[in-house]
Amino acid sequence: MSDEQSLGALLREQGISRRGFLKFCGAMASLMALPGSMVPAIAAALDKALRPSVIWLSFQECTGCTESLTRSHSPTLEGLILNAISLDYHHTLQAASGEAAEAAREAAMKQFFGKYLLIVDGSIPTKDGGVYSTIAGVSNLDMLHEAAKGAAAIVAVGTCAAFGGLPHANPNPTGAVAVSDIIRDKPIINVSGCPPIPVVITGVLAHYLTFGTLPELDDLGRPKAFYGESIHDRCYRRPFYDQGKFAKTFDDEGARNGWCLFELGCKGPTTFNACATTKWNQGTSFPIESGHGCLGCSEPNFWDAGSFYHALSTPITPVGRAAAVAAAAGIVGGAAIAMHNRHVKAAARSGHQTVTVNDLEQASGETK
Amino acid sequence: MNDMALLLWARGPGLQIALVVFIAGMLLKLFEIFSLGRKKDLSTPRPGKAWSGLKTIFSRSLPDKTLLKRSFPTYLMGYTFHIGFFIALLFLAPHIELFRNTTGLGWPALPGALVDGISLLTIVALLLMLGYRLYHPVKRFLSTFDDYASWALTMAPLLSGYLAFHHLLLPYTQMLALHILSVELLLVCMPFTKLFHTVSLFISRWYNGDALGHKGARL
Amino acid sequence: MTASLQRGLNAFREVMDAPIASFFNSCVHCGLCADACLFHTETGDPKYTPIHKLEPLRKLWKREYTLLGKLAALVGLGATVSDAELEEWSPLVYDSCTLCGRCTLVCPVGNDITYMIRKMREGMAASGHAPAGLVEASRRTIELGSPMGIQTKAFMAQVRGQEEETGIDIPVDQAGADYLVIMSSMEILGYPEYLGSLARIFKQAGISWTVSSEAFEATNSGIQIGVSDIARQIVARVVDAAEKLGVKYVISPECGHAFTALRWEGPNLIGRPYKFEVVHILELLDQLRRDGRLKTEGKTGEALTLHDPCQIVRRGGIVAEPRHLVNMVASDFREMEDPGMYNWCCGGGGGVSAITEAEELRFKVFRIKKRQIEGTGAGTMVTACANCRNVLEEGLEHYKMDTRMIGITELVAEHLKQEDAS
Amino acid sequence: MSGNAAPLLHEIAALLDRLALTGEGGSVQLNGLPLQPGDYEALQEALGEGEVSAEIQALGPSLIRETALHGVWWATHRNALQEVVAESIEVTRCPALLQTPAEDVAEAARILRERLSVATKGEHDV
Repeated sequence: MSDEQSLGALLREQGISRRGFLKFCGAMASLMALPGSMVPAIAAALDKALRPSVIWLSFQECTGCTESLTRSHSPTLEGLILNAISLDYHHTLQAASGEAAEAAREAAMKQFFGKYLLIVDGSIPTKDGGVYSTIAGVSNLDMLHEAAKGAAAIVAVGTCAAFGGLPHANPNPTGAVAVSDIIRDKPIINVSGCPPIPVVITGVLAHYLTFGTLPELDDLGRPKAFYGESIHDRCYRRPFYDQGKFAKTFDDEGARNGWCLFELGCKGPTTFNACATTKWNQGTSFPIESGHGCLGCSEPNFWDAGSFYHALSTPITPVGRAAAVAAAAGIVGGAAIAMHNRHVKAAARSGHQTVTVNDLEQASGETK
Repeated sequence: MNDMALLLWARGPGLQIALVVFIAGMLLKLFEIFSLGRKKDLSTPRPGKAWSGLKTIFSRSLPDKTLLKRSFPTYLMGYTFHIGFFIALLFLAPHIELFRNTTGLGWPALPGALVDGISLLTIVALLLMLGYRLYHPVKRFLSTFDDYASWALTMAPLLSGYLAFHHLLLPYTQMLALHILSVELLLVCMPFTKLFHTVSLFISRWYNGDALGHKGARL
Repeated sequence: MTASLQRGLNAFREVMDAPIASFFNSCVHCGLCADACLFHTETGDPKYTPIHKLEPLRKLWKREYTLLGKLAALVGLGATVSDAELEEWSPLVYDSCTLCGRCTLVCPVGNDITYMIRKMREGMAASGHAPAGLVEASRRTIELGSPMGIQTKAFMAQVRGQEEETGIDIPVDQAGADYLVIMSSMEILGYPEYLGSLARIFKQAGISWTVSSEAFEATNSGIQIGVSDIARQIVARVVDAAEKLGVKYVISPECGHAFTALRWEGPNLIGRPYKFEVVHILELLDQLRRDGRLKTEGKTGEALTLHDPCQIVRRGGIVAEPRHLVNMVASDFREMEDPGMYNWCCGGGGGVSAITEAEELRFKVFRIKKRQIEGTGAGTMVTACANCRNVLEEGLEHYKMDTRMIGITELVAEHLKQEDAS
Repeated sequence: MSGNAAPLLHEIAALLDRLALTGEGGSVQLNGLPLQPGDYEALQEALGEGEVSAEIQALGPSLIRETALHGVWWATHRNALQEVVAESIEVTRCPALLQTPAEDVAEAARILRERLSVATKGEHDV
């Protein structure tokens, strides 16, 4: 339950020193690509910030996003800030609480109406009235509508919530859509990725806490600080791309030399995310560093973007059949026009009137 | 439609449509030409004509030595554009990957920076070609809508490709989608504009060389 | 639509073939053909751009033989070809094109523009848009036997004159001879010494030859005006006479388009190969030289240059032969700029010399020849085409130049070894 | 090696100039840059080992070392699991994190007084 205690006081209650807090703010600033000179201002603002109420709804999802966020506990900054803020309801984490949890959600929604942050992971099935995913007998669709009403802002965590993700992939049997397809009248921040980078979620929350506003967003509703540059732009293998050095298979000389994975289907050039700089597993590495191309998981429709292992410049659907159909059409159409042309020419030939010298003069006389 | 959806359309249905129009159109044009036939030449050929048509296909790629000086700008821009265009088309890694994916044939790429420089040169050459077309009395006199449309259709992929490569003007995903779409437009229009010369010039050179070779004329 | 226009458009449809369709498809409007055409380089007028001269033919092709053109025509787009347009184009297709083939040689996409002009003239003539000069020449050829109105009697007079001049008998209508000599009207009228020179050379070489009292005229106005029906009639005279006499060879004279007409177009006009072979006099003379049957003595020290006739060199493949012959008898042979296959036309080929209205333009474009000649510093110019020679002489006179003209056969005959020739 | 070490060193040189002239330095966040192991080594080699090295225990250890170039500090922040959470090069006369926050000074005085009063009370009690 939230109260009017400031964030700084809360943290100190938990034994976090001011230096520790400053260190945390420095890390946050670096994460949000803010200049180091802003750290004292961030610290001052966060120190005084009031604990907000946060409600987390999980819809049609795989729990990967929650796993990403909670796979380690209090010692991490992400864990810290989540603990510091008021997570009043998290469906997955509180599953065992049953009716009590639902009651907590409703209480928080009532108490902090207009002020709470709504975090959503998972897509929302809309087909057949939304029957394909329900919680406590309430469809995701209805629950989202209800919870969104009193939200100050919505954070769509993960590609499913942000863009529809895997459930949205062709043929999309449940009619799954993104949060932004349903809620139009609330600020929505898309934190895409499958899963999203945990510190990015924290960073967005930190920004909201620090400045009381939403961070600057790109045209897909993603915070620019994290999604402003493509994986390709920030990739340490980029020089090999520029030199034209490519791994052709996953175990060839080029792959061992760490050459560019473009030809193996890396979607880095069209994928905007912070993986290449923030990295995963506490800064250990990111997929490309592990030798696998980027799948483009933080972009819309990434499941329908053709093979993960075919280069970005290739067709996403086979062209052989289209080519064959076209060739057949060309031959049929060509034969038709050929017949026509031969007919016209044959008619001209049979219509030939022998030209005599008298014709030349007569003809000249006619027109002059 | 967001950028990614546009890109996926370009890489999927867009490409399919473009290829169908392109292949069907090209075949149709070939039928259109060859159906008019050509009478067998009954005059006795001079010896050694067998390869003259084929030879001309290659030899006509060289400039005429008496015109080289007189028409130097035309040759300079023409060669720069054509050579540059084909290097950019055939030796940029992503393009090769496209050919490998669709035809199974692949070859080594040139360094991106080199192709980049050549592309820029090609764009400059194409711009100068437009300027020269507007300035030169004969070219201006001959030019029709087709000439200017073909120029624009050729410039679009070059320019969008260059801008995409350098992440200029528009987000990369969007520019890449525009680049692919511009190529598709080029493919769709190729059979029905003067861009068809890319294919018919081989036929024309063959006929010309064959006729001249028949007479024993030098090619 | 008038009957003549209908006939003309029908001719356009008839001549259209795969090469022409391909050529029209290939043109990228680069304008290089203009730089290769003396009518453009000397006037600077873009309307003389070779490919532009074909515009009506292209229009008809597009409208009647292409899918797009047909679709456009269905919705009322794309103009038809009118009499007024053909009239406007007549000076472009006739007066300002000598069929020299330079444009064909330089076109980067390989368009044989010359071939297309030749074909286009079929429709132009059939629709009544051929120039009066060429119509008259054709009429004279058909009705009198020669474009200049020379009849058998006049020809025989020249034969007798040359017999007297050389003291050598010239065989007439001799069946079974190896070679049949025919001449262009220009030679019969203006340069009869060609025949005398041949008589001397053939005597030295011991060649069995004859002239025909029926077919002595090589000039084919039908080719120039672009009426295959007439051209066929004219070429058939030579073919009939040659096959009747049973000769092995017919010698095409020093005349460019006569060679084209007889050697390349003839079999296609009559629809079958000949029973004889056609050789150009230059080919025969060079053959005799190689075989040692042509013996000359002494070389002129005079500075000589050579004008290459387009149809013989660029569109006839005879480039080295005249040079061998000239070098045989001259010690100071100077090539012009752009020699051989790159030569510039005299300005009067392809029938242009017969078009009165084209005279002013012809003198204008002669300036390129003038520059070429002056560039060599030679006082004498050799050529192998009586029409070129006549046009060049007129040009030289117009520009008050004192360059002397001579035919190659004559030049060679002047240096024949004396003891054999006596 | 991506070749990003050299431009970084130029940036550090510019920050040093500014520090000398205005007293205000700056910092470069290393974990936001596409650096490879080779680049790190090149950087470390170019900067060298300095005289000062400090370790802070707050939310995990932080190691702050001055490099051989005075005024250039290398800071590595770790969490309790020893994982690197941030790494930066600070161009300053003394990194902010080493300085005691003003509030902590006031609080320290208060705590000390409290302890003193407890001790005094105890003495009286004894």
